Amino acid sequence: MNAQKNTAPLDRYRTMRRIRSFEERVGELFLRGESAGSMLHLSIGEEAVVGVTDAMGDGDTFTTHHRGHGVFLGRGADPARMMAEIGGKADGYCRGKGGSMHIASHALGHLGANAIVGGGIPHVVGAGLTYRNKGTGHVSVAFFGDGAMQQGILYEAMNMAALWRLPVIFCCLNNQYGMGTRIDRAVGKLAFGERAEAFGLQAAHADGTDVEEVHDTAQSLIADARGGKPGFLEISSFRFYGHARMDKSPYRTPEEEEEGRKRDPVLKARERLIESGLGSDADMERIDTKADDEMDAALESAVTASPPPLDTMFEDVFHPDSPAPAPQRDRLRAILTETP
Amino acid sequence: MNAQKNTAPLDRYRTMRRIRSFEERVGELFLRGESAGSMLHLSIGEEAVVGVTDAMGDGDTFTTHHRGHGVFLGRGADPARMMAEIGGKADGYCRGKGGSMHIASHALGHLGANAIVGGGIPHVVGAGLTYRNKGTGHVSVAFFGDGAMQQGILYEAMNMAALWRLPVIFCCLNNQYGMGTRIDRAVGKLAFGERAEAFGLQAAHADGTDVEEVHDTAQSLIADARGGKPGFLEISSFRFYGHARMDKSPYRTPEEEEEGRKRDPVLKARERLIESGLGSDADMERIDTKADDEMDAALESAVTASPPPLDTMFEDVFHPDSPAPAPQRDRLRAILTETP
Amino acid sequence: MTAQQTTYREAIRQALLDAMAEDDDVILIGEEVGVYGGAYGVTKGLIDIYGADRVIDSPISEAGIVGAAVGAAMTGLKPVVELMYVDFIGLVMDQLANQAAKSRYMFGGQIEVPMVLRTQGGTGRSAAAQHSQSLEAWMMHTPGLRLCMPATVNDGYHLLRDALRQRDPVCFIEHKGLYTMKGNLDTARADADWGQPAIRRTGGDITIVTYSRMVHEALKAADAMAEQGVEATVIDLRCLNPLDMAPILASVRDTGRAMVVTEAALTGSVASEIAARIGESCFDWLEEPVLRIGGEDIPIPVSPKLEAGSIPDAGLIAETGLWMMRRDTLAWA
Amino acid sequence: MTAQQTTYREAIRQALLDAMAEDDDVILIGEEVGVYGGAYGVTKGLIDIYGADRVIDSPISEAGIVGAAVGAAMTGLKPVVELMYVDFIGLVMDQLANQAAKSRYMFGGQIEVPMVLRTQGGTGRSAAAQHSQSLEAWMMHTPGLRLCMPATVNDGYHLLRDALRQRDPVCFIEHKGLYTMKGNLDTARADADWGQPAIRRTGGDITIVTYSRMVHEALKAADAMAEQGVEATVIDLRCLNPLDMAPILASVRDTGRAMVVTEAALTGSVASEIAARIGESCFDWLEEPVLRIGGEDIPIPVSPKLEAGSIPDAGLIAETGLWMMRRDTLAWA
Ligand SMILES: Cc1ncc(C[n+]2csc(CCOP(=O)(O)OP(=O)(O)O)c2C)c(N)n1
Ligand SMILES: Cc1ncc(C[n+]2csc(CCOP(=O)(O)OP(=O)(O)O)c2C)c(N)n1
Ligand SMILES: [Mg+2]
Ligand SMILES: [Mg+2]
Repeated sequence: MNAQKNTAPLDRYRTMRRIRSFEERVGELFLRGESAGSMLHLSIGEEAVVGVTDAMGDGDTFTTHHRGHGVFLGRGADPARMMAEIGGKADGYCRGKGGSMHIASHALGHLGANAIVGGGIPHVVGAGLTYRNKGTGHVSVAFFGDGAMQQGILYEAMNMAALWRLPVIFCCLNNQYGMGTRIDRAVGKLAFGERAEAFGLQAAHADGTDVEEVHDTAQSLIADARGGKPGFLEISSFRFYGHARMDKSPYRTPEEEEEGRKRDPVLKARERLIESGLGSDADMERIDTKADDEMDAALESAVTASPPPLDTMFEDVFHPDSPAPAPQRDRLRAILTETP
Repeated sequence: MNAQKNTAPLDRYRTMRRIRSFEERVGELFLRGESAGSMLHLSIGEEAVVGVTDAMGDGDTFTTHHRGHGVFLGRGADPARMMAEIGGKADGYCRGKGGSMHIASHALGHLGANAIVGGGIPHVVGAGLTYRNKGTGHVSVAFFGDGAMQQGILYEAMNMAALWRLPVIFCCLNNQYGMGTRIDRAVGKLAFGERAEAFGLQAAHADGTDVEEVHDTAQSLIADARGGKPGFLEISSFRFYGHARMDKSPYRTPEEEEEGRKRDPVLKARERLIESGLGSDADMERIDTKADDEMDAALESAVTASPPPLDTMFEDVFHPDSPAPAPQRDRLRAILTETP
Repeated sequence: MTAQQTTYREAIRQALLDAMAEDDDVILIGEEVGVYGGAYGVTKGLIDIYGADRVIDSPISEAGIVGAAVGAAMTGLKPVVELMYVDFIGLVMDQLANQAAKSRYMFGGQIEVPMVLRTQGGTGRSAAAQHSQSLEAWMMHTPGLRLCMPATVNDGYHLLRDALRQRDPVCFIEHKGLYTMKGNLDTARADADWGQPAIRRTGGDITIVTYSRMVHEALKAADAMAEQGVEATVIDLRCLNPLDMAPILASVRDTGRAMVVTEAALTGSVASEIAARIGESCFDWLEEPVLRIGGEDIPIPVSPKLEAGSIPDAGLIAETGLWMMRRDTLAWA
Repeated sequence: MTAQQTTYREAIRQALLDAMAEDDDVILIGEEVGVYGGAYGVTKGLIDIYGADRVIDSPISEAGIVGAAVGAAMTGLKPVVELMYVDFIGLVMDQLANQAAKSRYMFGGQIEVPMVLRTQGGTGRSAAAQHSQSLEAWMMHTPGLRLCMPATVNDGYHLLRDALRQRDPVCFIEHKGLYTMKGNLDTARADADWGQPAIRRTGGDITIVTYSRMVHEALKAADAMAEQGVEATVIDLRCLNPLDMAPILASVRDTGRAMVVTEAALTGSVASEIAARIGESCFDWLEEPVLRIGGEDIPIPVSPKLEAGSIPDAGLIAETGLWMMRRDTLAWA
């Protein structure tokens, strides 16, 4: 639909630019002492994932790793509620209980970000079983980093997806690093696609600086997955900044960083759009400014939002129909006051 | 050395025939009610693994899965002590604490049989680190079934072995079944060697009816592994009997079983030896009878052996220099008698 | 049919049958649950009735399977995943404790994981250290995870039906030594409400609190003690977590004596938790210390003699109980 | 150098340095232990001294790494494997509990697994439900596995040196909230012998038993109580399992009052185990019930306010302790 009007590439640029702007403000939130903790993993440099999220449809679901802000925005998240969650506020997507690493939205098909490397991967296999059994035609996508390629559970999941022909995509966002370890120091043979193929998946690779290539590749893989042919997509990019907000990446050289940051998917998309006449310089400026304004507002609203009331900590452990766990003070009070 | 005298194939036949005979008596031990439990997994049909054990050298180590009697005999185990362990007797390799699924021998390099599918696989990676760091020139071999190919830890281990160029071999004894599940119902794409290659290992396949093919393949892989080029070897065979001693395999047809049992590595080796003139009919009879006699004696000695004294249960939890866990009765006695 | 004599295995199977008939979203997944019918035969024949899409034979990929069940539960199915032995739980604790148990909480109540992990544990088959454990304490220490362990035929049915009605993850642990036990199944009547312990025997002298197979040892011990004139109440925890302690505390306040029995290695066990709770809440009513009886703090040895010797039995329970009444002196003290 | 002021982090690092200098077989393996120097900086610089063959940066393969450490230990190395967060223990419980802890036993004493699993846990950094847990209870419930948790700078050094002298697997859990804490390190003198608790403060009115970071909250609470005229003994478990209970029992028999404090979710915690033991062995000496104070039975929320509110602190400990002395009425009772 978007493709017919040919505004899709512009829309994708807009989303990528919003992600960039959002992540920069997450960093600011931290510097202002307003984030819940310091475990903030920015997806700057990996915005071309929008090529995948844009190829997904209504009702499709996904899980992400700890660096999943961009994916979630790509699937339509409200940046203000995201920022509030990252700040541990009551208005956040998870009522201030999950934070950056555990953001989710049932309504938007986000089955959960995960702070366990590889932890969310098998969930899409289960979602695939649901879609197969109910015949819904949906697909479920697991987003994870190159580090998760060394977690065994990935291969268990791949085998099951292939064996049962499930509508599932495994999407590896390969940013060359797992914390301070460059991929060649973690992997015996750099051939992730081969691994996936050996497990019976359809494998593809896309250049993470080229959102349109990502989109085309994802679209075809997702279509096949809906037909019962699960796929694996590796997107190569470069992690622009440290592992988490505080990490200054002393384990890599400034030259490597400078070189890596030239692989900027946002800038490249912008240039391409202008070149191809899909947007003027002024159009792009407008998009950029609007994105920045939107994210400034999200940041400010998160800062001023309220933290959750203390006793909400006992909610959401079990279904609300069952009693919540008793606060410790209640137990001690009962012991103390019942003693004759 | 053996190869020069050319008695090696005859030796290998002898070992295979001893394994066959041993396993038959394990079945008998159970029927006579003298085994510790019923979790007895016979390796009948998989005796060609002797091609691997014979290619290993002094000081090399290995781990096995639950169907590892044959491997252990191939590495020189005393069948009487094995049978005693399977009977849960004090004279067994593990003092009657481990049984069939946890047999081991420090002296013979057997780092342990494992009742967790895939559980022993990563241990060879650690052994490989030891040999690398100490420069011993040894190799460590993990033996496991086709079922373990679906355990994620295998791929974590393969990646580490390839990454660190460790002297390690992963040996998959593919007998077509994991319990009642034929391999094609458990595996999305039947291409185990491809998986291993994708992880950076040197992969090979050998026909499990042909011990000499197994031996040649293993010898070359092991030599490369000693040089820091870890390998994967798949040996195809057929599980002649049920999963454990009591399983009558209702999930497969008599025809499939009959067909499968034609793939008899022991019979094939015997015929080949006679054909090639390496042994006469009479030679082979002598070997067979000797094997049966040896295993009859092992069986009888296990039956008459003593069970471990009750209080040995507290030994071997910790190193003998530290206090053993206190028996419960001692604790209760202390509570009861100290009360004023 | 409401009441009938049947086995523990059959009762559990019946619960699966009935739940699957009522609700198409209930699926089974696990190693050998389909064609083979389950390592202990609990799911026998279900694949013929409900087909391979609902009774799913899985590869030997425990972590992956439990993870798949989590995802299926999140998206609208009601999976029952079978872990062949609770001893394999170490392979899935991340998916169980970090994923299934915490999802509702971490995601602020948006996403629920209504799944049941069925497994079995315990000794009695000389299955050695990796196939004989009782590891429920790990699950009890996991907020957000429900835990129940049926001891009777009727509970085999009702606790599983109840577990399948929860919108939370439930760990349901059977005992390998009970599958062939016969008893009465009344599908219309549970032994107690979900979350409530069941009082299996009433006596005014001492309260024995236990669960799973040890309920039967405790009942045997209570009979033996009765011959000596000591009457014990035997309480079966059933739902170990969350658990309504009120009936237990009431009984101990009445008898003034409590013993907590588990088959698991004693240190860090469920028995320790229950003993600590009783100690806190019944202090002024206690005539004797709350005693714990459990498995020895050792791995389970394969030798049948050693295995049996490492686990509590009716003899030890009765002996200890009688001592607590000071009706007898401890044979071994 | 024997005595010096340093941090908990530095003390642990020093233990690794010294052990590696003494014994070439000691190796480190784990995610980011080499070039990065450890997620919490404990292994900083060690790779430059001992090289990449002894300080091994691993892939993100927790189960595989722990399994590799088991095999290395079996064949003659002395591996120290770092698990970045104890929250990831669910990925390795099979290798830890079924393999490392049981090998000596299953194999009848032939094969030993002298390895140390170093990890860290606890709250305080708003790291949410999967990076803030205190899961030591799972390890305590594992026969064959030694468990220790240093609370002080000196113990950071000595407990790790001692752990590396064991011929058994040891789980060594640090606390993320203590790394920057300063204190005295005397490399020549441990706070107590291996396997023994340490008495951190002596008082005749009440015994507070705890470990890891909560030792410091208990000490603060003891000071606050002292202002009200109540003198507490504070005992630091140090080696949680196996553990010599004698000093603890002696203290409780002396004071007649005991409180056990843990940061972990209370149900099924180490506090429950210790409380149950005290209840059994000190019954006739107790003036008050043995009270347990722990984390709430919930996953850890990310909001700093909720996180802090879910964990015991000096205020709650003192308040409860004072009530036990009936010197004060409970503000919240
Ligand atoms: C199971 C597990 N192991 C280790 C960690 C610590 N950790 C968090 S992110 C990370 C690196 C992950 O790398 P990658 O998968 O490539 O994702 P990226 O951070 O590059 O996006 C590590 C080691 C974790 N959170 N979970
Ligand atoms: C982790 C684990 N999962 C399941 C089992 C139960 N089990 C024991 S053997 C077996 C089949 C193993 O098949 P395979 O690896 O092919 O070995 P085989 O028995 O064919 O030799 C299963 C499922 C187990 N022991 N451990
Ligand atoms: Mg990465
Ligand atoms: Mg097999």
